[in-house]
Amino acid sequence: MGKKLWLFGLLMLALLIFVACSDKDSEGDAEDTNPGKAETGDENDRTLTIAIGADMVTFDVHDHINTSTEAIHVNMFNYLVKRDNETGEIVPDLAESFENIDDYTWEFKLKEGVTFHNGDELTSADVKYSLERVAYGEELRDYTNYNQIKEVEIIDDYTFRIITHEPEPVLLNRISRIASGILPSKYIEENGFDHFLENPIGTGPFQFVEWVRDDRIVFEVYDDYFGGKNPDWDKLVFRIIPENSTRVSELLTGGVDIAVNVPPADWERVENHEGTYLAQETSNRTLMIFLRSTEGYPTSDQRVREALDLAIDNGAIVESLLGGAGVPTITRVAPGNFGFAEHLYDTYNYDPERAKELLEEAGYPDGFEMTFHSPRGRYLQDAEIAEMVAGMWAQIGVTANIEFMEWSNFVELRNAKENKDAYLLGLGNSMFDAANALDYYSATRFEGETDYRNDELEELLAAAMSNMDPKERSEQYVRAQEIIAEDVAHIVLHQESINIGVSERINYTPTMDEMIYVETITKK
Amino acid sequence: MNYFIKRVLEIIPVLFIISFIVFVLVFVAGDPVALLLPEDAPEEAVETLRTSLGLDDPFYVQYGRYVVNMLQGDFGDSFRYGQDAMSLVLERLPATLELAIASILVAIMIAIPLGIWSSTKKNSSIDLVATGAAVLGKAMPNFWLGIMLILLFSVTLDMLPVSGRGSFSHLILPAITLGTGIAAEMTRLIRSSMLETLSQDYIRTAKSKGLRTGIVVYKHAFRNTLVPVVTIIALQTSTLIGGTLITETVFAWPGIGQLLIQAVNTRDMAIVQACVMVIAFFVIVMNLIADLLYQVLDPRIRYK
Amino acid sequence: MSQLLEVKGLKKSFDVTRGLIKRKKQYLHAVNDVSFSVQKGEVLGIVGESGCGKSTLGNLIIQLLEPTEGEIIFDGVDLRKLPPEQLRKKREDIQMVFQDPFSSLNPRKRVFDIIAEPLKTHGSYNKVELEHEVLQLMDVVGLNRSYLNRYPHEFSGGQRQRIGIARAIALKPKLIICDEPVSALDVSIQSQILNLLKKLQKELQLTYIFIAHGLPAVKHVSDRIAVMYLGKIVELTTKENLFTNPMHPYTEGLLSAIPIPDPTARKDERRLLEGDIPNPVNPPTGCAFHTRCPYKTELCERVEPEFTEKRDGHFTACHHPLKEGKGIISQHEKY
Amino acid sequence: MNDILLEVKQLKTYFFTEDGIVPAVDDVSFNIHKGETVAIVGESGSGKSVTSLSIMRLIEEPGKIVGGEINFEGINLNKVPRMKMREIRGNRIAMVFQEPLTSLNPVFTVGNQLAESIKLHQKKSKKEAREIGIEMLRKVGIARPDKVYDQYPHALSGGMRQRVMIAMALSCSPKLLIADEPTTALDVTIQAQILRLMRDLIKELDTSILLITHDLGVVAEMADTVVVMYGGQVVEKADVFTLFKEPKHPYTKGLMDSSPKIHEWNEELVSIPGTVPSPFEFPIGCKFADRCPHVMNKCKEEIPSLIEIRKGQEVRCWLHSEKVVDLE
Amino acid sequence: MPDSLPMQNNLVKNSKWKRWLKLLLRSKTGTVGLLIVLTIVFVAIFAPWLAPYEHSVIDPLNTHKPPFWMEGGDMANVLGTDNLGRDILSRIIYGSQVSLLVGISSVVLAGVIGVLVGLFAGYFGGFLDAFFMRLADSFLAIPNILLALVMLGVFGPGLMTLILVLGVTNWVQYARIIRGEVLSIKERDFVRAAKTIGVKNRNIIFSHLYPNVISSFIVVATLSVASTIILESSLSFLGLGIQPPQVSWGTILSDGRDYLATSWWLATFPGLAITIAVLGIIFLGDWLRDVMDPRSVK
Repeated sequence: MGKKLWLFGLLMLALLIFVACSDKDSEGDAEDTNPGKAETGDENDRTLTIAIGADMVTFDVHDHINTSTEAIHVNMFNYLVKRDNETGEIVPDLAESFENIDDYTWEFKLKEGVTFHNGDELTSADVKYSLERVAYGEELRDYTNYNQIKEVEIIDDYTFRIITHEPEPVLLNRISRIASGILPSKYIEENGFDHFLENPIGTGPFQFVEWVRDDRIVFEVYDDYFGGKNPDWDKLVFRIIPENSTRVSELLTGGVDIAVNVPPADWERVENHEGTYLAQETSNRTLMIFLRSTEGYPTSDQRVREALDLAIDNGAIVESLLGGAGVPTITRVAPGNFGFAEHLYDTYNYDPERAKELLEEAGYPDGFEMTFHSPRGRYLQDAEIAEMVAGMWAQIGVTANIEFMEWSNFVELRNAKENKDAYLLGLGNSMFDAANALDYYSATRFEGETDYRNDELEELLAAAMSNMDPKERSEQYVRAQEIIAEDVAHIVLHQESINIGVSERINYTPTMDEMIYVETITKK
Repeated sequence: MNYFIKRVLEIIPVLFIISFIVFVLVFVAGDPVALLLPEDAPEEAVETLRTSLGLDDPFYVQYGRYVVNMLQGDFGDSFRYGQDAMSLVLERLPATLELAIASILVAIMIAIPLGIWSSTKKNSSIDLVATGAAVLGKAMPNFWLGIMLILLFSVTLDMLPVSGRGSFSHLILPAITLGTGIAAEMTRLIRSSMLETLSQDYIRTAKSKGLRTGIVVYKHAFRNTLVPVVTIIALQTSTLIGGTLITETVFAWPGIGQLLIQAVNTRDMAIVQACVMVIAFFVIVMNLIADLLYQVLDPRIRYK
Repeated sequence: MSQLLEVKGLKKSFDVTRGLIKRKKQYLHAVNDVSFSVQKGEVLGIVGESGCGKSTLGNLIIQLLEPTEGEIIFDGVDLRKLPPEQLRKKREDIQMVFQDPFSSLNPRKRVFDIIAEPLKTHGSYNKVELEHEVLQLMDVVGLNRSYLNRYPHEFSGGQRQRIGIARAIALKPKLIICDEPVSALDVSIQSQILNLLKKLQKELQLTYIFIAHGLPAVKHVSDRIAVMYLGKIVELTTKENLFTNPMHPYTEGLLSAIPIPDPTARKDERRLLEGDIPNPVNPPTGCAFHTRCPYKTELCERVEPEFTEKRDGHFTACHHPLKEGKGIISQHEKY
Repeated sequence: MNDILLEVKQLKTYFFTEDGIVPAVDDVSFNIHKGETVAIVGESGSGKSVTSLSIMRLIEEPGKIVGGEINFEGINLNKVPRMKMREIRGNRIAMVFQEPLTSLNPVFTVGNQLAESIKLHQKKSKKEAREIGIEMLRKVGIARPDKVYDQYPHALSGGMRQRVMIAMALSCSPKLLIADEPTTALDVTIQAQILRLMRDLIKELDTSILLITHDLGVVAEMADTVVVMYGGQVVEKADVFTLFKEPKHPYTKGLMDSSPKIHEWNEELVSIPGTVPSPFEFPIGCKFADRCPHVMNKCKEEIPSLIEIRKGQEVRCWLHSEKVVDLE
Repeated sequence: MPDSLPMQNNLVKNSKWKRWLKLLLRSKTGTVGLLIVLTIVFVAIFAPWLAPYEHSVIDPLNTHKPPFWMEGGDMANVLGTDNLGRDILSRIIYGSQVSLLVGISSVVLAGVIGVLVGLFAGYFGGFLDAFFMRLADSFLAIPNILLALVMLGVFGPGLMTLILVLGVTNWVQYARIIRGEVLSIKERDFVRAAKTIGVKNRNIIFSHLYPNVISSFIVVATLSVASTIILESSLSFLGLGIQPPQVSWGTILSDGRDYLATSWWLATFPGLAITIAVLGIIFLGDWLRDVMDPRSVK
């Protein structure tokens, strides 16, 4: 029997080794790129490892709406134009120059000598293919952000025009964000899109090596990058580590150089740890409480909404739950966005006494009971914030029954328009334009869900939508934000922070758009 | 042989029932479309997508289509990845298997000596400590243990890598995390099974022959205990795979567990279906193997 | 005496087919063409070694098993043809005493519940009547009345068997099948139970089918004895005949194998049966006993002997029945 | 006498249960001479099996031998180190158990189990052990022993298994064979075969037997000397002829009367009233007092001692001790 | 008759309760287990009176306060406070309610289904049996955490859903155990005796089989209360367990896991509570198994 038992053990062991080995084969040279300890070894020294929380979704740049996926894509694809994170201006990237010809037409000139990772040169045909694919592809997830484009007209290899259906003031914003990456049309036509998905190529500073799903995405530097070969990094590895504490532990032990989404609990640890520091930046994401203005809900009364807003001490939330990282605000449009209203930013209304008065005026001297939906684990400290808000409302006599929801159920609830008095939601704005942000206050979009309506606002928004005069358009948006603030259409809590743990051996400053531009990451 | 064929045939209705259960769940789960599109997608876009995915058809049509496709090993494309669900699942299977097998080995290495040891010293302080340790192993939630192990062995002691899959050292912590819980159950079962075996007449016979205690315990008793132990290991497959869900998340282990959790969170039902079917199939096959091993290990069954 | 039970050509086979390829149906003929009858007030003993089918026979008669073939005519009715509900009612007339006093009593029930169950099932008694009946039954089988509310585990084997007997006689059945009622008991207790069973049989004019694996227990209570071997009755006659003039060589072997509690009677020349009982799935051809029979001829290997009445009231299935006086008790010792 | 092989002197084996101490064997003494067959008779709970296990030192928790001597070939088994005891077990003293099915390990072949003690005690190689093993199987009357050698116990019939057990026990030519109810689980025709086999073999091998049984028939067939036990004590001890001719203890008599007399016609069986009490409920005095037809007041108060009433017959009963006193 | 060890029939004179008490005191672990379980039940029932604070009251100025023996801690919050300034002791005390409720109700639900299925399938056999056993095999092949995960993902987490889901996923083990027992018990002579008496099937099932299988159920059920508590915490880890403001040990533990390195007390005390509870329940269950095993006590 001894023999049989040993045999059994050996078989199990053999199976283990087999499984382990068979998999290593498929990993190819992943073994080499395995960071292990990032500080050790010459080769590792030129490898940058970044820990992210969720896997990339796809290499189909047009078929995802995922910020963290785009944060990876920006390193291997390029947009025609990009937003300068310092100034907020739109500057050329693949394009050499651009020009607004009329309300409907923009003309672009491409840089010459830009090559894809397979050596093909970038031409207008690639741009036409890329933009029209998403502008016409109803099944693509980014379709609604690009179907404003009517056509891409090729003038010559390096010149083309983008023609829109309507006057489109934010066209440049549109094509400097998710789904704006330019794809290699020839490569795709020759090999098919599925082949592209498996072996994607772009024009970016890094080229694709492999993607082990839920584990890692590996890139290597592209020598012929039109912006010059990256001087610091030969290899770029994104590792997927969903559990917060694990990600932080990896950072602390040197397993990764950068860990995104460090929870507030670990900020001090990362900051104080020898060899790491915490890099913070305000994001373009604002946390809000959507209130229901539908007839019959207490929150349909502006005074109630205002009371609820006044009851919340945004400063306390930011201080105690976010460790001071985050900016209390009254408007959703953040600095760096087109249409930013400075007087509504970095401030908040807090006056519980007045709130009680308002409630009494509105006919709720003893408060009322309401339902408050909140996602959990979606935004920084979302559940905690919801609980604290409910606690603050309790101070003015409003009982908010919080119902936490798992994300997909929460989305479902909203889609079915079964949301009750209030829900918590954080919204980003990849366009960096007030149009995108204020769209949430238009009456038709959220009929049955929030039912907020202000006719003056409707007109303003409609006018701004196709106003090609930037100055006037900006004023329109500032006015719109004032109306919204007076109405307390929604309660705006604060602008979230981006919290990234970084190894001391590198310099990195996160950017507001939550993209991870490896070009901005340098060795110390 | 006859028995084997019978057991194999039994798998068919079981897989069928499982597919039905999963399909009903998915059907009830409703519409993934909302999650597929941006939050501000217009109504028509939602409708178009819904129709193109065949989600407008009545239940029996959808089920029929599902069964026909399933028989061809096709669970549809993942909404999230836009790729064939089954191949995505199979891609992860090796990672999960590696973790599962390593965990079983860890569990065996802990449980067999501990179980035997405590059974031969019944009610002694050793037994008490071993039983206590086993219960403790079961009482600790997996994720908690995993995080603690990382903090201790990786962060504080800097001995082992924190997470990910790769070298052998990457495997150690997750295998211990997952193996401990299973070892706990196994220890208890081996102990009670050993106790029962040790009270059998043939043990007395063996002792009456003047054999050393070691031979009596390890040859005569343990060999008989092996039969239930194999069954336990097989039955634990299910728990084990369940445990990988948690362990894989904690250790960023790129296996089925992570894929599945993501899929559930994003209502990526093709993946969920494929995952459940693959896992169920695996569990069933393990049980089948255990059944066959049973026959090898226990001649009584052969002579029945 | 009138006939109470007649069993005609009763057969029971179990499917024990194995193997996938070359699938040959294999049956274990546990009871193979058995016929006999039992008169009212009679005790019929059935003996045989393990695997001879005696317990199966008992279970067939009481309808715990479904026969493959044959008739069981009880009280003029073929039990096999009764619809389920009528059969259930009929059950009050046939009862059973089981072998294992530990497993035959529900451990979660009190003595009262156990003995009262048949009464509750087939009669309508109020609480007082029921208790009265049960207490009387306890008296009859010699159980102390104070045990009424105790649980089976508080009793010894002998006392448990008394409870089982009380349950069996509660409905005053016409026939009781005793399935090895004493083989699990200590020697000194065996005789108590045998005496009790005998006493009850006389007092209540009961009819027994008494199944046992050894002749000693059967001898004491039976009027007639049937000897079974490999699913068949090989000899059936009165007790006196069997012990003085057995006809079947198997009976002779059975008798002589019994150790006699008298050291002076040690006889090394005793004829012992050789070999084991053959596998019942593949019984030998011809006379099933021929593999162990000291008298076997070529005929025995080929032809199965018929079960016929060889002398007055003495049935046997043997080509070469023994001469008179081969028993262990000589004729003149009789009474 | 010099040819005493085993001397059990005032053996006491108690079980220390949580409900109290159970004196399962209480002051038991007897001798076994070379070549002699001694039978211990008694019902369940009489302590006969515990006696045999005590001799083998196989008493397990919570049981413990608390007193007495077991002298085997001049060695006190109660005192020898465990190592030494293991050398005696299976080699000088062997044992056959009641249930041949459960007493054989189901997952090893007959040969494996048979060879085990041959290899251990006779220091034989695997191949030699196989030859000896097969020879032993032939000796116990197994046809085609080389085939049976490689079979698993479950493939064998009950009688065959018991033959294997006997072969195993006798494989090292022990001086003493302890047979604990060796035929109880067998059919009567097989029992007769096994008893005859044992008788033939011990004659051949010059082995003594300690036979544990409840069946007086078996005793009468096999034993030279009989020890009757009740409630952990020896109540009567005599040579087999004396005992069956003139049983003195009321329990011995009761036992004989209640056994069915297969070879004579008698309708009424005399039975011992009552049941064997639980170990905690034995009377203070004579353990049989509650069931004894001749019980006297004295019986309930004081335990009688085992007294030799005539040469070779000892009884533990007040009836007879009185007589002895009277005689003197 | 074999000479069985002379230890049976030794408890004749004790009443049932005395017997149990005696058996309990005899086992140290059993006593400890029962005491732990009784304490937890007591705490759960009287939580509102025992807890120093309401479990959901937040105090932004008093967060991450360590337990009293550490620097910065005091007796106002004996076990410290969490990231929202809630009193950990109070949360654990209240958490016992939900944890026990989930554990016990889901086991009872699963038990009712499982026992009924086991009894009927085992007793009647045939198609009914084949069907339920294939169904059971199917459920067994899906790890229960997986099934729970998918079901909770579909139906949305919540206390009632959780109980229902765990009930539905766990019935199988009871059904199989009960069926197994029924298969062996129905061959026992007392059931055959009931048949020969002519007792109706329904009565055989409920008055003969049920009382004899229920003890195995109780043993397994006890142990699965423990595993349910752990399962609930695992589901909380995945975000699908009990949702706040309801509080269970699992949610406290899983919420506190981000703070294991900084404010260790957030996750350690609920972890300890789970460990102790599970320990107690397993000890109790083991003891129940020992005393309810018909072989151990006659």
